[in-house]
Amino acid sequence: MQVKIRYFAALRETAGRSDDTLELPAGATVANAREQMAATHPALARLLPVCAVAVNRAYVAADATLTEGDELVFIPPLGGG
Amino acid sequence: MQVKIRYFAALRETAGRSDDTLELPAGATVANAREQMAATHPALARLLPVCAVAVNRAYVAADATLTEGDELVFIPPLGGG
Amino acid sequence: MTDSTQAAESGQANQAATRIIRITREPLDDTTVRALVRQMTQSSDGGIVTFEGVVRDAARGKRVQALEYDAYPEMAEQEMARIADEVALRWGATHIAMLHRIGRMTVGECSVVVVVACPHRAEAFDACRYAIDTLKATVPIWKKEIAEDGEEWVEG
Amino acid sequence: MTDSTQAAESGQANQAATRIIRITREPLDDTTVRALVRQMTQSSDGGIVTFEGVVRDAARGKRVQALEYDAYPEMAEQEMARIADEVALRWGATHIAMLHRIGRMTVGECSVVVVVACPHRAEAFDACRYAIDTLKATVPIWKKEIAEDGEEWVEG
Repeated sequence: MQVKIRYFAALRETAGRSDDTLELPAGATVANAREQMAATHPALARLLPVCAVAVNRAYVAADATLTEGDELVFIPPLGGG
Repeated sequence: MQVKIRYFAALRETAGRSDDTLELPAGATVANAREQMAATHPALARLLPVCAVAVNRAYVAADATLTEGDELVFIPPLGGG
Repeated sequence: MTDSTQAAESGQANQAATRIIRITREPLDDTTVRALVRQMTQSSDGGIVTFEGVVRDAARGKRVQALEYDAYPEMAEQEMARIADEVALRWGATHIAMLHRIGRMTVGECSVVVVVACPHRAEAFDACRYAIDTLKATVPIWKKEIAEDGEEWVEG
Repeated sequence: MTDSTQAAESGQANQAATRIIRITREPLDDTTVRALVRQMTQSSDGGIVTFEGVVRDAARGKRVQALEYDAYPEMAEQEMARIADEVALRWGATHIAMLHRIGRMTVGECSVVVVVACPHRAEAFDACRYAIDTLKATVPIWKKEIAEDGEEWVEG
């Protein structure tokens, strides 16, 4: 299945792009996606562990299961205000 | 001795004036002044008991002693804001 | 009227004390409030809290048409300055404006404005709230409610 | 962009909910802030609290030249709307504006503004403070500090 990735802030600058598509096996979790991204983009490996995660614009835990077409966003430490 | 009275808010409207001069014996206190004013202006008698008192722009207690030329103001319940 | 923009002698260029304390008959309109915010905000300030008190249409179950405020102006400004001193001491909040309008105001008009600018927001919130709470408790200002069925000097 | 001015169906004419939630690239300038205050304030409101977050010249011991804010805009507006819902539930504060600017801002420019108008000031203070505190903790917005010696995405 495919999920859509969007990058923001430090992740966007490090990845050098704003979005991406991730090919994952059916039933993959957020944690699986994180591992695969770290392997594919070694530059992101340092940042991903401190990120929260949102799927379809809602915060989720690492064991959340992904579904075809989901929008997956890793959320670096916040700095709003 | 003479002290200067200034009236504000409900006291001003009830007294029908903004200021006054009070003739008091030497050594008179704020409480003495209050009694004399209530006797002289019966319309004020109802208002004076709920008032705080300022002498020369500082809050004082009822037993504070007055001095020639003091500015005495009875302060009705506050409504600022 | 007690306005001052004093350079504090701490050597911190951006920490100059800025204080405006005023009882006024002029409207506290948009232009006035924005000018106060501008005047209070120095380059070291990251959080600005503004409180505006506005005449509202209901109080104590009455329909209010207007309020009329009176003050003992010299003492009121002196008490407001005392509050500003306390706020500076407790929260280091030295950029503060406190203005209270007197006279007659209709619904929607601003009667009081407090602006506090601080490096961080927590101090700005605490200082602004303390300033307006204490103003209401200690500053000699009075309010007459003008409703359809009469007028009355009211507390609070 | 989530703007709504809905008449609440409570029968209380002046209690209509007024909410503006926005991630924007436009400056949060004086005109914008005053317009928000005007839009939030209905005739039942007696206390308006405005928080403005401003780029300041120092952070973590650095001289800051500018900040650059990024956001996940759709989720940020959704989270801000959630905060507005909480504030309405806890304090009955239904007249609330929360705007966060993104892009590059220099010292003195406003990055975030929260306006809350309530019948009484206590609720307006509590609701405004909760809104900005929670925004900082939960809304996906990020900040890059641009100082003389480099740039860095920073927390908080």
